[in-house]
Amino acid sequence: MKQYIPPKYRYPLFFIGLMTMIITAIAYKFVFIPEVIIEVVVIVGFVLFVSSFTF
Amino acid sequence: MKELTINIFRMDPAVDNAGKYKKFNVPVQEGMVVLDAVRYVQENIDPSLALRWNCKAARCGSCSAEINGRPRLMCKTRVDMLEEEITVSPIRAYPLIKDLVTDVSNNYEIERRIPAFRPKKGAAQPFLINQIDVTRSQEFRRCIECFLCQDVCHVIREHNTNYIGPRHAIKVASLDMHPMDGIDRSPMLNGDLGLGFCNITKCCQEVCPEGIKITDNAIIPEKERAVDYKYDPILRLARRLRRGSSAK
Amino acid sequence: MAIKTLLNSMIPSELLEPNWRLLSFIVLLISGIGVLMLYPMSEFHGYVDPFYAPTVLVVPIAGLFRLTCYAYRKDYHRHVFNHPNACGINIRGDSMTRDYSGETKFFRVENLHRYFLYAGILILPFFYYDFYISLIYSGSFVLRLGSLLLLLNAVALTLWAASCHALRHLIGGRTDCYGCAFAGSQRKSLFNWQSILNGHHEFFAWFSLLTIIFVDLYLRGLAAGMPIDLNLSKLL
Amino acid sequence: MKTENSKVNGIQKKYETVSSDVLIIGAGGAGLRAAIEAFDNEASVVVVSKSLLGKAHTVMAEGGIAASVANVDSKDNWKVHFSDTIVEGVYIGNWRMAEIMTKEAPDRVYELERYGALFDRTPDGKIMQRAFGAHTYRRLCHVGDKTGLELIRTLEDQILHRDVNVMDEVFITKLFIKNNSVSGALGIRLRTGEIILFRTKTVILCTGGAGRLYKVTSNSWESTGDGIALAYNAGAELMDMEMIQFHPTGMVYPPGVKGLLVTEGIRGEGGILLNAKGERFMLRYSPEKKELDARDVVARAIHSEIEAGRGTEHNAVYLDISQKGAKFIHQKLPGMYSQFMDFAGVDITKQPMEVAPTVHYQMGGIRVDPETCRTNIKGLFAAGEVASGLHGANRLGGNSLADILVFGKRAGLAAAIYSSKTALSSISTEEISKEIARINSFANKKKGLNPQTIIKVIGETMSEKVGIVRDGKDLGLALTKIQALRKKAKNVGVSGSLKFNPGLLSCLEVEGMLTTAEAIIRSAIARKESRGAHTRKDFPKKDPKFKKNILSYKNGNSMKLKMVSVPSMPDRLKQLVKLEVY
Repeated sequence: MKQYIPPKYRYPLFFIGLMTMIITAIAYKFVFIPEVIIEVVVIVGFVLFVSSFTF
Repeated sequence: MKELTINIFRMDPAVDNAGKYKKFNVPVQEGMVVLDAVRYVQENIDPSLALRWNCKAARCGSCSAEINGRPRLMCKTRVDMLEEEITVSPIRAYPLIKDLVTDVSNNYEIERRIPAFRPKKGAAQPFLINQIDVTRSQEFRRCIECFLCQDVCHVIREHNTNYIGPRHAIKVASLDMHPMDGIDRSPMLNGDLGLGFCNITKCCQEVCPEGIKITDNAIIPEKERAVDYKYDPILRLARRLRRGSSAK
Repeated sequence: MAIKTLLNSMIPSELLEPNWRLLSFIVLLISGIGVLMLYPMSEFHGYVDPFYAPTVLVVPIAGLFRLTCYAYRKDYHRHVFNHPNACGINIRGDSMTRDYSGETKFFRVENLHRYFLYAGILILPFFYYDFYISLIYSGSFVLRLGSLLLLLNAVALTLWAASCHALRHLIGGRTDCYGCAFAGSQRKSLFNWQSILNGHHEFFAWFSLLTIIFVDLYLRGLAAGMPIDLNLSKLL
Repeated sequence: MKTENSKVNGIQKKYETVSSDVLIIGAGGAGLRAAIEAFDNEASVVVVSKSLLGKAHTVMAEGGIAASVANVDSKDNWKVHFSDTIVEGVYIGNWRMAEIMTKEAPDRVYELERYGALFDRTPDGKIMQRAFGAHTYRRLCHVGDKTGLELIRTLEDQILHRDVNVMDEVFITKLFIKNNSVSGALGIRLRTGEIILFRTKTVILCTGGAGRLYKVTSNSWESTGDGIALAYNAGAELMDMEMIQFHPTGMVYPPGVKGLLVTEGIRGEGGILLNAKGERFMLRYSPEKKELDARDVVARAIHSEIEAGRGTEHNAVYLDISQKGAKFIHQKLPGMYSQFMDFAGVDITKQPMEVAPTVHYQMGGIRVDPETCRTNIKGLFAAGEVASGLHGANRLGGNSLADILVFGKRAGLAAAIYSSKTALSSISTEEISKEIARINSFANKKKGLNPQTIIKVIGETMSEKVGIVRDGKDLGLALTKIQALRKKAKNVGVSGSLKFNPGLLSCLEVEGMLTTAEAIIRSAIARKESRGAHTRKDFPKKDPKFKKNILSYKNGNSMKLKMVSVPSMPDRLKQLVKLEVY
């Protein structure tokens, strides 16, 4: 498959994607954040995570 | 006439301290491959340009080079697939002889160390072999020894280990998977021949001009065979028990 | 002194190098597990979260199955350790000055992949069981979108496990002469068939990771009250 | 190995000396097989080759090894194979060579299998055989379409596990002859530019053919006829040099791959030939066998169509297999599909291919003794494409691989035996110095003539005037042209040192190419008939007067020709072969 993302950015995307979701989750436990924002941020994180795939 | 620009690596280690890229302009023909361009330079502009090529049909594996930073066969790389400016370097994993030619002779030394085919004891001759048993080994016998996989392999290129490299790993696999072969080379491959240094990053498989699945079909199966005799505790125990009972 | 040599032969330089990729990866793993613990969510309206099938305690086993998988090995040796990051000669991030031990020292544990495969195969039926449970949880048969997603996840995991290189070796990778073996041609066709799956192992590996995280998020979304479930039985 | 000095133009020049019983020039199938045999018979062996070990032109062989092992067609035996070989060689082939080859080929195939080659199999586990043009039965033992590669790899493996001194990328410039026997050779190691003197009791020439004399050829870079020129200059006799096989189907477009082989398998699987008007012209030339007639017939038919103006814009005809459907093509001809896709961007499952004849093989070469491959010079042997006699006027597909294995082995054995009975002879330092001076004279020449300009003209002359259909007048013109080039070739030279200098190598090759070309043209002029691969427009018929072999040899500074009659077959063999008709 043609790779559109330069290889050196794959891991950073993978990391940022998953970490975004995790940090949001942790933050939600301790700080009040509107649910809509949580949802949007998690979706963004998920998309970043998927975009790092190599297959 | 349309022209292309090609940068060719020039260096004679006996004379120069460092190599440099020399720029040439070459008229473009339809369907031109990089080898055509380099040969044009060699034949018409500078006959002393050192270059290896034989068949020009991707069958002999002589014209290996790094084209725009990627190991490829010059005779199989069409110029219209590349960007306007082409850069050709020798395969740098090997000591440079001159310009685009490197010394690949240590590959023959490695092949001397791999035990040759020896028929199983008691195999009737001529051999009777099922067609289903030849296909696996035959895949590796397509290898044209262009050594692009050796060149791209970071273990060979950047690290000093005893690993023999993908080309020779598939040589071992092609002998091991020969249905009439009587030697198991996987302990040797995993030991002295350094297969453990391969971390299956699959660059060899990506650059193979013959499309041989080097990692999936040769290296990983050989690694699994090494697991059988070395890392699998249950199999080791089973072997010890069997040996113990047969000793009685 | 002896201990030092022993450690030297066991601990690869890859783990000792100052490498932000490795450190961040460890942080990611730990915090990931932490979050799963922080928000336990074993069941919602008959849906069992795939991370908890059958129990969250198997997550480390599944994790090790993934970490020793040949497909992920390629990816973390490339993208975490940069050995090499890419095949291109100029962009690979590997160099002669870096020490390297490949899969010789600590990483020999990767050779235990087949045991994690055995464990993984034992866990697989639970995913199908959870799919079944989700169908009948209301007392009668109801097909909802979530059930389909659970099934998708189970199938993805099955394909990933079925295309495994260690399984390929067990099926027939170790056999050189099928003509000499019992039921040779049948076993060879099984091997060929598995080899086709095996060709897509990397895809299945990543796709199954994607589905398991997606289904987990989806179920958490449901639990948080997002209106994203559909009763497909009613539509039909 | 030791280093000696010689004085060249007052300057001390160093050279290495390598001594051996047997020196094998060429590391193709014949050379490697000879090396194995000579080594196993207790000779010390040195193999030199112009390119890297394992890259020889043998790797290009696709079809298979013709051997009557009768695994598929049980009626097959050496007698049928013998008859096919003699008839297809139009009765000027050497009967004894054909007998030896057909009898021993099965053993060589099984031996190759014991060495580790892995052939395709029949359903009952024996070696698979495929049909090929003009073979009565299915006879070609094969490994997909990579038989030559498997053969080379297998022999290479055997060589590497024996104590054989392989010196690759060494070009031999001269053979030293003393009292009509071999005393050594001088070569240059391309990698370093060092000069090497080989002291040896015997030399086996396995240098292959001379396809690169032509502009359009399926041959590798190495096939420049070096061995033929070496032997000729040493005083050996050449035979049947006019017999050049044209393969009917070579690629035409794009220009970079012009001449590249399109396998006979395409026609075997049902491909049809069409001219630019879309007419299936083989129906006119060969109503019975159509596209699957012998190579010379199909090649001539394509040639006539193009000559008559019914060719395509690239002077070719169409070969179409698209009617067979994509699935069939992907399964049976994957190599050809990717060859056309990669190089020409032509999808052969949808479009026709453009093809035209291409130079493929040289039947003629050094005249050898059938039993031992010995030439008329003591200690000089030849095997493989560089030798002549076996194929007569036309070669059967698959016989070339059988040839190199059978006669490679015989040459190796004979050389080992001969060398055990002889001692190394000395080589005069004067001769060595003269040759070293000659090599050096080409290098570091700022105003030298680029050798490629001459090679280009040789290619054009040979392709245009000594092609498939020849004509007395054209051949005369070609000879004049070659002789003129010979004068011009004295000025060739390149800049740069001796070290890996392809230009220098071309300088060294040019003279040999001219010699080989001259032998081809002179023999073609002398054969005033059309027989097998040799077709004369002015003598379109076969002529009993010319049931002869044409020898060419060096006499002083000029080339002499001699007609000798074909050795007559003993009665036991005569009855196997149908009578020749005129």
